[in-house]
Amino acid sequence: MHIAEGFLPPAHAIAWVAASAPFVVHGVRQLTREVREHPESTLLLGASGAFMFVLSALKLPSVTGSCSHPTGSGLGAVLFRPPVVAVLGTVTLLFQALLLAHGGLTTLGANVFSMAVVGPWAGYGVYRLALRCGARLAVAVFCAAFVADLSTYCVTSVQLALAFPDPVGGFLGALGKFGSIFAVTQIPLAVSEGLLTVLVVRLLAQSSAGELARLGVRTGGLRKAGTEAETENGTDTGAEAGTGTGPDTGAEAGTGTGPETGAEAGTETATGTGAVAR
Amino acid sequence: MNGSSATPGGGAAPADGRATPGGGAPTPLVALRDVSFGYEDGPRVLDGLGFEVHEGRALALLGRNGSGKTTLMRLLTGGLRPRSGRVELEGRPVSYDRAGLTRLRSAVQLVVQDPDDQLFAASVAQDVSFGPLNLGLPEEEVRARVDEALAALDITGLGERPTHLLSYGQRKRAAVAGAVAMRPRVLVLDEPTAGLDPDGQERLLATLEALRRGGTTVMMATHDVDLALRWADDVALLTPTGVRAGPAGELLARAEALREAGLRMPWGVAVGAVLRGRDGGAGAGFVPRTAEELARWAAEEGRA
Amino acid sequence: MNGSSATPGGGAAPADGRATPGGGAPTPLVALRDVSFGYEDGPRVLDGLGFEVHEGRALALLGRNGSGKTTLMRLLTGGLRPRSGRVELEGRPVSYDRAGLTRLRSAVQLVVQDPDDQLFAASVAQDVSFGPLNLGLPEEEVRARVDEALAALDITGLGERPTHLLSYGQRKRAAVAGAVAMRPRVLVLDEPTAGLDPDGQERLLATLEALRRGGTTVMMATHDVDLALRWADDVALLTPTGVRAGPAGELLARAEALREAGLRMPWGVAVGAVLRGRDGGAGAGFVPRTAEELARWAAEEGRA
Amino acid sequence: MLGFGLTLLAVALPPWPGALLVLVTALVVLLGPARVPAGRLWRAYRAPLGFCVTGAATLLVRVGGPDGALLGPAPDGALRAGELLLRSSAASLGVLVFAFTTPMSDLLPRLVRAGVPAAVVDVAVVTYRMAFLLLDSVRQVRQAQAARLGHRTRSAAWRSLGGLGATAFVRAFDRAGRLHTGLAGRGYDGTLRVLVPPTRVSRGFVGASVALLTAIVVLDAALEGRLS
Ligand SMILES: Nc1ncnc2c1ncn2[C@@H]1O[C@H](COP(=O)(O)OP(=O)(O)OP(=O)(O)O)[C@@H](O)[C@H]1O
Ligand SMILES: Nc1ncnc2c1ncn2[C@@H]1O[C@H](COP(=O)(O)OP(=O)(O)OP(=O)(O)O)[C@@H](O)[C@H]1O
Ligand SMILES: [Mg+2]
Ligand SMILES: [Mg+2]
Repeated sequence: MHIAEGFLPPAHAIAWVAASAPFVVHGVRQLTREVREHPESTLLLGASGAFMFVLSALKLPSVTGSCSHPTGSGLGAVLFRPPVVAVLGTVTLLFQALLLAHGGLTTLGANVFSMAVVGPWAGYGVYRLALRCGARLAVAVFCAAFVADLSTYCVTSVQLALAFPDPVGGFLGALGKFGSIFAVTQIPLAVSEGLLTVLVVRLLAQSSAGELARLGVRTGGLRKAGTEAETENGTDTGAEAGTGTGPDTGAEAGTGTGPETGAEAGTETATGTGAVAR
Repeated sequence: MNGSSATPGGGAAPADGRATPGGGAPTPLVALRDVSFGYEDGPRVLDGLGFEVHEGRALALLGRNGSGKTTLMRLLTGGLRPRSGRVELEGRPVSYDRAGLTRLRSAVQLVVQDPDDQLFAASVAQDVSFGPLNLGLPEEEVRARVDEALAALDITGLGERPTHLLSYGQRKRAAVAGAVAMRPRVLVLDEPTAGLDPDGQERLLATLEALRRGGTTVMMATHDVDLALRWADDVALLTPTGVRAGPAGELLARAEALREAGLRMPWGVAVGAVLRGRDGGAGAGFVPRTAEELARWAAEEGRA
Repeated sequence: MNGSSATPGGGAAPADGRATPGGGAPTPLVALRDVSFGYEDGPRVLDGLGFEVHEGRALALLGRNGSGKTTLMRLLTGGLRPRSGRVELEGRPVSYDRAGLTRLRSAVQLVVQDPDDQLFAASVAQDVSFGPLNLGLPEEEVRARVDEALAALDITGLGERPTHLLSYGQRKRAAVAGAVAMRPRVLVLDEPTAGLDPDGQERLLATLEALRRGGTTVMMATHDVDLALRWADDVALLTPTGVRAGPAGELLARAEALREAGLRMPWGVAVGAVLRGRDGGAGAGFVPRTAEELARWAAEEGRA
Repeated sequence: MLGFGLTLLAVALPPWPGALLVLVTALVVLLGPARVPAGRLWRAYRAPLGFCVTGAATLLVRVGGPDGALLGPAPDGALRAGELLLRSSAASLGVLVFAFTTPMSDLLPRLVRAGVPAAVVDVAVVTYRMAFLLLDSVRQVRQAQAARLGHRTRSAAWRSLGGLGATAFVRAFDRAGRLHTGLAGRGYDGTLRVLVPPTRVSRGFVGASVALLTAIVVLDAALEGRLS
């Protein structure tokens, strides 16, 4: 859920634009460099953006309420790295504002800050941390999505509380109000998004291990998916004339991952998600 | 008995008077009754449409691009809900609650045109198991159904292969297997032969024939009039004014019906007419279904 | 002159001896010479293949799913680079640097099968302008070419429409316009009629005919033997052992060639044989291209 | 242009009566000259309005207070909430004016002139086109899943959704590869140059927009003077 158009006073709107600008500019630099070095990656980056857009349009089951969409920023950060996600997320938010009137133009800065900056960075940080601590890929991915989703909404609450402090309780009072209305109801949603992300990554580990490896997500070893040299810009296919992203079996990974890549992280909530027969 | 009833607008209710075991008008397996449908913020696609699928009859659905074939199939299989009118399964109206949809969907299965829209699991066997698992069947039964469906489509060896590494023809078969594993009474296929080479088309038709012998009623949408004439017992022509249905040989020979539906004349019909006209008797009534059949027949005639 | 040369493996070098202005063997517009290609970590798809496209001849490429039709077309248009052998444009080998590729691509244009793989821009006119802009043409010239291409495809009214609101047939036309705007000497189309209804196919064929009259050489891959017989001057059959090329009427009448390429017999051929056999003279030599043509012919014969 | 103006005015002017004027103007423009069907407008407007209402509702209550109760009605809450609701719903409608009247195809290539790096605009163009393709695929896959009873039980629904997300990823990257093939022949080298249609913004339209916006400002000032 994004802050709607016209919701923030002008001063706040401008302040949030200023706050997210450095991150977006950093992302734009990275992206421009990436495109200059690998001209083909324009299409892949576009595809990544479209993927994030579509991901955030999926309807989550089981959560009541009209706005039960995942943010997709956790998975995006894991796959494409936060700087790139800052740009892709901004593009996504712009489209959502212009095409669907979700969010808005004057509130774009605030929404970018919560969804394309804080969410991805928090999620990505947790993801690296979890991996470094030896967590399984599934656990790390769950944490990334969960944290990214939740932090996005926490930031949104803070933004609203700053704009509309409680007449009596002040900022903290308002934070409590907005927090309970938005962030707290988001906890089940964040859990759902975490679960969904695990399911998606697990399926991808079986079907597109090659692509994931190229994006720097190691599906092979169950533990400690390498701290291997961060190639930073995830989207690099050694695309030579035409072969593009042809099916690349990346055979090293697929078989090792096998059936139980995990999802024990969520078995208590989603009964039987692990029952996918082979 | 005709494959599908005529619509109010369509006219033409042919009667080929096939006797049914019980006598009288048989209940269609699935039917649309006076169904109207339009997509959100679009015009009506179907308007007051009547349509019937009868047990055991191979039915081909023909019509222009955008005439609503896919939409009609979605309505038949519960993927879309009519704005007005109703869908009947064995004479009983379908309700759109969970139980009703489950009843409809375990009886009528749709294979969409692009196999990639249907294959989403990581391996073929996993994908095929999706439907039976959703039926709540025990694991053993699921396994049995998967094996059966893979065998029926002749792709037993592909079970463990990732779906996106398969060729187009193989993906097409895997998609059909996913529907077959639900053991539907009616299998509905949207342009199943599009993109397949002649060999592949031949093999798919043979598979459908085997399924029909096994008791499944098969219906398909196609743009290929020659294929429709060859394969179908009945055809239904979808036009802006409604649907026009009848036995394939009869309806596909009517020039004005073909024109209305924007179709070409099938070769078999033209050849049949030539043979009839020319020797007034020797070839009369012979409508070849394939060029090969015609060549064989000519060779035999020549010898005789 | 034949449409394409035989491969070392393929045999059969038909000669219909069309006289060329200059006399002697004419230089093909584009040709593959002893080309081999295989995708990364895949087996060889094409092996030592020779293939020629001659100016002004409509050429149909036929073959099984996976036989390498698309691969061949991408080699011809510079989308893929042969592992060995070379591609020649007007007798001169193509180099794979920027200048060489530009030379090839301004002469030979590919329209891929799925229009969605070719349309990237938000509106039709923008998409069509992409190619001419890449040629480095001045803006006015680009604008003129866009208008011309839209007019050639009969979609002038769609220029400003968002791509994603077009029907399949319209997107197909927009994709062809994108190639036509490059004013290629050879237009290469990958299964252009797949998914179009008979009307749409008819319209597209008429458009291609108009382009041919305007001097563009057209080549297409298709699975439809009847279409190939009807439309093409020459056909090339792609088989595992190589390519076999010749005049359409001749090659598509050879049962063993068809079998090898996994093709059906075209209706026209079967009918032609029947007519020849039956009245030994009256119908001899008449090979109808469509069922309608046959019906018309029969009607005239009957009257005569 | 007009949409931007309306949005800005909605935010900048005092909510009463400025935002109300904007709201009415936007509605008239949308349903009148822009000929947007009311049903479609409502469907698009519903979501932001929901957010506005929920957000504004929180202003109705206060936390803590002199009487020791944890929650209580906020003083001026109704007024503040009403103002906020008015302002943000008017601004949202202003964006909708923009959304319904400006094709993205006009907007995106022009961003380059506005100083956005070309690489980013190229990526946005591809994202835009592919988002539609991907949304369509996802819709098709969902329906195919539903046909095989993919939404019958909760575990089935999760299984379906996981498959959907994974398919979207695979499809997106497959599309990118195939688009590369499709564009290669037309000289694709990493930049997506397209010809921007000549600006067809008529002077009359700009004039009318400016006049309308000025009228709102003036009217607002006048009304404010009268009301206070
Ligand atoms: N999801 C959708 N939203 C809006 N309109 C749609 C949608 N799907 C189809 N339509 C429209 O409904 C009409 C019927 O489409 P449908 O796909 O049923 O035709 P069809 O007969 O299957 O065509 P084809 O031969 O091209 O497959 C068309 O005008 C189409 O534009
Ligand atoms: N990008 C790719 N990467 C690896 N292998 C490929 C790729 N594209 C095609 N192939 C393989 O190359 C062979 C030839 O494929 P191609 O697409 O050229 O056949 P085709 O004749 O066009 O088939 P169809 O009639 O199905 O279009 C096939 O075996 C196919 O599996
Ligand atoms: Mg259809
Ligand atoms: Mg092909």
